[in-house]
Amino acid sequence: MRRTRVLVAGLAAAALTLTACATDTPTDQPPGGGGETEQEQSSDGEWFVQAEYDKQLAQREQEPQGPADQPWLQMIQPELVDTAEFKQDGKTLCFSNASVSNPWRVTGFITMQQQVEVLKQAGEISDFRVSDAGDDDNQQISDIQAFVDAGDCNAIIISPSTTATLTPAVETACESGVPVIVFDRGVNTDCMVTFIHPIGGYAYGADAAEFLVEKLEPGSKVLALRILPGVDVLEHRWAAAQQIFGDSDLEVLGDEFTGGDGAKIKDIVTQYLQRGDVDGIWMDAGDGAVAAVEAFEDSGKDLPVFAGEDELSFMRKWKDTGMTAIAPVYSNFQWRTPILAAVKIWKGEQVPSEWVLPQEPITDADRDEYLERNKDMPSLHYAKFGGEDLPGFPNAWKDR
Amino acid sequence: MAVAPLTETVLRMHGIQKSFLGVQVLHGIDLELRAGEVHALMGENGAGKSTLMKVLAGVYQADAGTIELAGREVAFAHPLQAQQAGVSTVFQEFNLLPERTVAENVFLGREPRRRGMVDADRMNADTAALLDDLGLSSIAPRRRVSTLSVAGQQIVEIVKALSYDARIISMDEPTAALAEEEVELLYGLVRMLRERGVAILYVSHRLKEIFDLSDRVTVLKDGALVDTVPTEDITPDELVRKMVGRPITSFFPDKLPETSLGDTRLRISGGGNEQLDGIDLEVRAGEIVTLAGLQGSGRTEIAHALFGVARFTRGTVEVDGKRVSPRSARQAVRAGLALVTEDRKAEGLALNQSVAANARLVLDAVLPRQSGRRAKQIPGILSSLELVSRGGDQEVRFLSGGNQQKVVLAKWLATDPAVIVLDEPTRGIDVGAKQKVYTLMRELSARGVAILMISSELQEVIGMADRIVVLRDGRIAGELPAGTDEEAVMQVATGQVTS
Amino acid sequence: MTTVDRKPRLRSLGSTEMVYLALLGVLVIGAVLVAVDGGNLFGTANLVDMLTRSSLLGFVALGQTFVILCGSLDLSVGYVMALCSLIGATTMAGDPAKVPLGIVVVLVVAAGIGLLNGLIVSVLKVNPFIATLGMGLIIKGYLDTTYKGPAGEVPASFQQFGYSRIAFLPVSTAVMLIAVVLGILYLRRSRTGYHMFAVGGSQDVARLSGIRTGRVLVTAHVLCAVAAGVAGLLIAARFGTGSALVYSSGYDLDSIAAVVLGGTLLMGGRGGIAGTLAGVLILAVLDTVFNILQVDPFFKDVLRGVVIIAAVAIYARRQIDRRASRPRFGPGGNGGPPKDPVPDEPVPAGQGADR
Amino acid sequence: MTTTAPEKKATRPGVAVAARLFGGGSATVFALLVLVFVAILFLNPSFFEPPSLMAFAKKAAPLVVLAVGQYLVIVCGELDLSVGSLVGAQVVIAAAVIDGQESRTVPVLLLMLAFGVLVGLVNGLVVTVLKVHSLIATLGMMLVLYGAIRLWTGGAPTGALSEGFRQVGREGIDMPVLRQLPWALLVAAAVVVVAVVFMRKPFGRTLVAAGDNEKAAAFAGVRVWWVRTIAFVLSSVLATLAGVLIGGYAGVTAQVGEGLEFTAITAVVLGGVVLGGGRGTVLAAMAGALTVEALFTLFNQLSLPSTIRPTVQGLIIVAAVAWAARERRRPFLPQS
Repeated sequence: MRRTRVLVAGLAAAALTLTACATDTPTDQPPGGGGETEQEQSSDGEWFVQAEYDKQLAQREQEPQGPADQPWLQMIQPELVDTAEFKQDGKTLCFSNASVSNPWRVTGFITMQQQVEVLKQAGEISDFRVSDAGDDDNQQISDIQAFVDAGDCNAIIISPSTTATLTPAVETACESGVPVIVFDRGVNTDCMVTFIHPIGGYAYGADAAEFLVEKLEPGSKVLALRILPGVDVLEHRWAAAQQIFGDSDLEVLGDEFTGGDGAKIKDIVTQYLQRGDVDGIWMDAGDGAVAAVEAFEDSGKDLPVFAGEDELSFMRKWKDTGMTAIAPVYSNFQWRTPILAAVKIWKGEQVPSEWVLPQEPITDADRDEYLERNKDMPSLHYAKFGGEDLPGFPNAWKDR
Repeated sequence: MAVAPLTETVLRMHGIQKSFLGVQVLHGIDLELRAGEVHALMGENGAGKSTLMKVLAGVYQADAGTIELAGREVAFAHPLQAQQAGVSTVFQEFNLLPERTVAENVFLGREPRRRGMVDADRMNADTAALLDDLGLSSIAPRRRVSTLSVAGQQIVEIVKALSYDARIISMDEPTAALAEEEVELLYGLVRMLRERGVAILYVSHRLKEIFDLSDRVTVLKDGALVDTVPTEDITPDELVRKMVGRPITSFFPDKLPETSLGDTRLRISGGGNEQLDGIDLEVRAGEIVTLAGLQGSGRTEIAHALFGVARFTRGTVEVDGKRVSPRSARQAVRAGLALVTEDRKAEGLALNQSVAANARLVLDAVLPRQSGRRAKQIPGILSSLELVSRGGDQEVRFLSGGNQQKVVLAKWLATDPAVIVLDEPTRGIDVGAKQKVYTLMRELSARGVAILMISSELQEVIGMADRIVVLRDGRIAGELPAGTDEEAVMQVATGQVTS
Repeated sequence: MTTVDRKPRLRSLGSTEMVYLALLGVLVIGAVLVAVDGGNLFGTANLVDMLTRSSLLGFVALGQTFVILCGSLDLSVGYVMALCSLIGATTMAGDPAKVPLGIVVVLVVAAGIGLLNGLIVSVLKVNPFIATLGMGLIIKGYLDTTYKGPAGEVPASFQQFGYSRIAFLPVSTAVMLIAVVLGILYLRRSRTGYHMFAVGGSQDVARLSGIRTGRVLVTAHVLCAVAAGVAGLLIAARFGTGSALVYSSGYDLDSIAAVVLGGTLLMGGRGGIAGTLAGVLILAVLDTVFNILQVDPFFKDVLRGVVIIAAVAIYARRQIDRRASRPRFGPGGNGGPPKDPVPDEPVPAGQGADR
Repeated sequence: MTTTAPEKKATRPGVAVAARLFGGGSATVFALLVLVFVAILFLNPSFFEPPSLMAFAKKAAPLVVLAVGQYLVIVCGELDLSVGSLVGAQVVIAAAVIDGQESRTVPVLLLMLAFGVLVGLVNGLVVTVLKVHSLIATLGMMLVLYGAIRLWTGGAPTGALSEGFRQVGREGIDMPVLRQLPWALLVAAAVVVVAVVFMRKPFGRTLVAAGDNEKAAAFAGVRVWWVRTIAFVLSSVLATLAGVLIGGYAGVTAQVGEGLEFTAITAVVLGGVVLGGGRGTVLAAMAGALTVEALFTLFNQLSLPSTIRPTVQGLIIVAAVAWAARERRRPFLPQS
C-alpha cells in the first residue's frame, strides 16, 4: 500500500500548510452546534424526535398570521427578528438551487421565477442569479462558495439538497455577511436570517396517516410507498406515520422504496395484491400515485383508502374514481416566499427567524375547487402552487 | 563459410514427446545444440518444429523426455524460467507492446530498479548498449515500437532475447516477415551471435538460408526425427527428400495438359498502388499461377489489392473480360473473386462460431438472399474435403489447423468463384491436409476455376504451378515456366538474375 | 536507416499534448464567452470554483485511470465514495483526535473493496463491468440499510481539508495534485506501473514476460478504490458529515468520461494520469463556465455529452489506422486475454485457438 | 443461434437444440431461473395462478424487449448505455405530443419510431465511423437525451398519454382461466421469436461473426460498420418499443426509464452473453431478463427489507456470472 502512505503524507502536508492559509470554514464551532429542526439525524439514523413532532402537530391547529388569500406570506408562531443590519440598496439576488429534478421542484421554481419577474418590473430586484446543483451536494457547496467568492450577491437564497451536508457551506455564506435565506429543507445551523418552510414532514405524514386511521376499519391492511431512504423531509413523514399507525389498529403490510417510478410502484402494489388485500395506501410523496391506483383497477380489486399528494394527476384520478382519499400538501407556494423575504430584508423589514408557512391537506371538501383552479395545468403540476395571481399565469406553468 | 569450433554441447533434448487432445505431435525427438553453432531445424509445416521450440521455450511442457542444459536436467514450467536459464526464443509472432518504447519492451518484466524505482535511464542505456553491440545504434531505445518497421520490431525481439544474456536462442522463421534487404541485416546478427558462442536453433523453410547460415541441420517429419547432419554434407535435394520423404514430383497432383487451358478469367494490367507497380498478370481457366517472392515483395499486396483492402490506384482488373474495380471484399466476391487469407485465425475464421456458420459466412454476407439455397451444398463440400469434425455445430476453434483451413476453403467454394486467390494455403497444416489442398486446387482448376496461389514454400510453388510469377519490391521480377528449380526462383526473387 | 523506419506516416503530437491543447482551447473559448458576459473566468472566485470542482472528480478519475490502463473498469467508485464518507465521518464522530483513525479506517476499507473487485475480475474472470456494477449494488444495499441518511460528524479541523485554501488554491485540490504527481511517478517509475501498461496492452505478452497479470490487475483496483476512498473523505470534509446519497451523483461514469477524455484508451495499454488531470479540468472548466453563463442545468447535460463524444472522436481519428481493428473491451473484455490475435500485437501461436 | 447445422439431420434435433440452449455459459441462467421460480413457488404457490403469472409477464415484458435489443448490440461487440434515457425520452415525448388526444396516438407512435431510428443511427455511426468506443458514445447519448428531453419539457413531463397508447402496455385480451392475456406478453413473445429467427438468418449470423472476429468478417465480405450500425438502430427501436410498453403499463412519471440500461446489460450478461461479442443467444438473453425480474419478485415474496435487496441482487449476479465464466479460468497458456 505504497500509495496509501503517500496519500496520508499528502493530507499531513496539507494540514501543515493550514496555519499559513486562508480558510472558508465557519469558525471552529462544530456544525450542528445551535442547530435546530433537523438536529435529529443521529448517526444511528433515527429520524423521530418527539418534541419536534408534537410541535408540528400542534402548529397544524395554529391560526397563521397574515393575509389568508396569500398563504405564502402567512406565518405561524413567528419570532420576528430585526434585519436593519442588512438594509441596503443592492438588488442582486442569488439562488443556489438543489435541483429541478422532480415535478414539485419544477413547479415551484417556475412560481419563483414569476415572482422575481414581478419584482423586477417593480425595480425591487435588478439581477437574479441561479445555480443548479443537480442534486449533487458537493456541487451545491461549490455553487454557494462561488456566490460568496463572487461577492456581489446582496442576498443568497439556498434550497439545500440535503440537510446536514450543506450546513458548513451555509455557515460559510453567513460568515460572508450577506443575508442568507434557506427554504424547503433546513440545515443544522441558525446562522441564516430566516429559514422558510411549511409546517413540516411530521405534519405531512401525520395528515396522511390520521386520514387512513380514521377512514379504515380496525385491522385493515396498509401499504406504505416511499421514494428513497435518507432524505430528511421524507423520513420525517414516514416517522410520523409510523407513530400514528403504531397507536392504531391498522396493520402495516410493509414499506417499499419505489424511487417514484410508476412502473416499480405498479409492480410492487400488484404483487401485494396477489398476496392478499390492501385496504389503504400511504405515500410519502405523490409521484406515481396514479400507477398505484391503476394497480388496483387492473387487478380488479376495490380501490383503497388513499393518501397521495396535491399533484394534479392524482387529484384528477381521485375525482374520476371517486375513491376515498386525501391529498396532503407540502406547500409548493413556499417557493415564492424567499424572494419576498429577501426584498423585505433589503428594506430592513422584520422577518421571522423561522418562517413557518401553513400546510393544509386537500380533502373532498376543497378538491374540486382546486381542480377547477388548475384545470389547464399539466398532470404533474401541484395544486397549491400559489401562483394564480402572478401575471404569468397560466401559461408560464402550462407550456413550460 | 566460417565454421565455429564445435565444442561443448550446451543443450541436449532427449526423447521429447508431446501430444495435444490425444494427437501425438512429437514422437520422441532428440536434439543437441553446441555452443557457437547455428543449428537449423527443418521440416514441413506441421512437422513439429514450432512445438519442439515451444517445449524448449517452456511454453509447452513435454509429456515425456528430458532437457539437459550444460549437463543439468531442467524442466521449464514457464517461459520466464527458460529465459532465466539462458534459453531465449524469438517467436514467429511478435511479443511486443506497440505502445511502449523499445527499452520498455526489451526489459519488460524485469525493469532495472534503483531505490525501488525503475531506473529508466539505465534501462535506456543498457538497451542502447545492446543495440550498439549489434551495430544497430540507429534504433533509439526511447522509440515507440509501433513506429518501427517489421524488421525493426523483429530486431527488438532478438535484442529482447539477447538481453537475458542467452546462451541459447531459438528463432522461429525469423525472416518470415522480413523484406529482402532486411534479411541480410538478420544474417549479420545471427553470424555475430555465433561468433560469440551462442547456440542458435534456427527454424526456416528457406533452403537458401539453411545453406547460407547453418552448421548443422536437423530434419523433422510428421513429428519424428529424420536425421541430423552437418550442412556441408548434404545437398538441397537430399534435404528436401528427407523432409518430404518422397520425391517432390509425386507429392503434387499431375498438371493438366496445356490444351485444356481455357480463356483468361483474371487479367490485371498495369496494376499499381502504394506498394505495387506495373503488375501485369493473367490467369486462365484451368491454370494455376503461383506468386513467388520474398515476404514483402508484394504477393499478399496483390491479393489485398484485388480484394479492395488497398486497391489498385492504377491499371485495370478484369474478371472474365468484365472490368471490375472492387472497393471492398464484398464487391470482390460479387465480381467472382475469392481470397483464402494468409492468417487463418486473425483473418479467416470466427473461431467461436460453428463450422456451418463459418462455412456460409460469405454467402450470408454477400448473397444473403441465395445463402439459404446455396448453403445446402456446403455439407457436400465439407465432406468432399474430408473435414473431420463433430458436426456442423462444433465451434471451429476446436478443429485442428488443417480442418480449420478446410472450413475456410469450403466457405469460398460455396460461392463458386471464377478466380480463387490462396495466400499461403498450407501454412501450419499437416502433410495430409496439405496434399488434400493440392488435389483440391487441381480439381478446381480442372473445373475451369482460375487459381492464383501465393506461397513462401518453394517446393509447393514449383510443385503446383503451371506458371510461376516472381515478385520483387512490388514489381514483377520475372516469370518462370513449370518445373523450374528452386535456385532459379530464388535468384529471380533476390534479384541475382532477371529472367 | 530505412530498415527500421516504417513507411513515413504523418506523426501528430501525442495524445497527452492533444488533451492539454483541448484544455487550453476550452479555457480560451470559456474565457472569451465569460468576458463577453462581462465576467473574468480567471478571477479568484472563478478560479477557486474551477479548482474546487476538479478536486473531487480528480481523485476518482485518478484511481479510475489505473484500472482503465489495465483494460479493466470500475463502476463501484460512486458507492465506495459514499461508504467512505460515512465511515470516515462516523469514525471521527466530531472528535479531532480521531481524525487519523478515521482516515486509516477509510483507506483500509476502500483498499479491501478494491481487493475484492480485483480478485473477482482477475481470479473469477468476471467481466469488470458486471463485477464492479455488482459490487456497487452490494455496497448500495449496505448503505441504504445501515445509514438512514447523513451520519457522523467531521471535526472542524478536518473540514479544513474541504474548505481551506492557499491563495486561490484549495487544499483539497492541492492534495489532489500531489496525488496526481505521485500517481504519475508510480506509473512511470514503479515496476507495477510499467506492468499496468503491459497488462492493458496484451495480457499474453505480459504473461510471456513473466508478469503476474493478476497481481497487477488487483493492485490497480485497490489503488482505484483507495482513491475513491480519499474522495469519500473529501466529501465528508466538505459536508461536515457522511452522506449515502453521493452515489446518485454519477461519479462513476463521470470519472470514466474524464479518463477517456484524458486520452487513455478505454481498452487499456495506453494513456496516463497527466491526461486524466486535463480531462478532469476540462469538465470542471465547462461546469464553471456554464455556471457563470447561467446555462440551463439540462442544457449542461446536453453540452457535456456532446463535448465528451466530440473529444473522444477527435482522439480516435488519430488512431484509426492502428486501433480500428483492435478487439473492443480488450483484455478486460471477457475477463480473459484478448479474443483473437491483434494485428499489431500478435500472441503466441496456439493462443487464438483457445479463446 | 448462430447456425442451422448441415449435419443436423444426423444428430438428434433435440440434442442440438438442448446444446444450443444450454451451451456457451447459458446453462447457468436457465438453472438460476428455474431455481428462483421454484423458490417463489415454495414461498407462495398462488404466484403460479394464471392471473399473477400474467401480471408478472406484463411487468417483465419491457425488460425482455430491452434485453433483446441490448443483446443485438453486445453480440456484435458493442454496448448501448443510452437505452434507459431513450425509454424515458420516448415516454415523455409521447405524453407531450399526444397530450391526451386519442387521434394523435398512431402518428405519435410513428414519430417515436422515427426518433428511435435516429438515435440508433447516431449511436451506430459515432461508433463505427468516428470510431468512438461504444461505452463513451452511448454514455454521451445518454446525457444528451436526458438533458434534451428535460430541456424541452422544462424539467417535468407534460401532457398525458391517450388510452389507446396505454392499451398495449396495460390491457390485454380478456379470456377465462388467465383472466387476461396481456398484449405486452404477446409483444415480448413476438419480439423474441422474431429475434430468434432474425439471428438464424444471414444477417444475424454476420452480426455475430462481426462481433467474434471483425477482420475475418470483413474479409468474408461483411460490412462490419453497417452491420453494427444496424444493431444500434435495432437496439434503439426496441428501446422505443419498451418505452411504449412501460408508458402503457404505468403512465408518465418523471423517473421513467432511469437505470434501465444497467438492468438490461446485467440481464444480457447474466444470460451468458459475453461482453465483447461473438457469443450468446437471444433465448439466453431473454432468460437473463426473466431471471432479473423473477429475482425482484422473489425479494417481494420473501418480503426482504427493500433496502437490502440491492446487496442480494449484486451477490447473485456476480456469483452467477463468475460461475458461468469458470470455463474461461484456465491455467497459463492453454495447451491447445
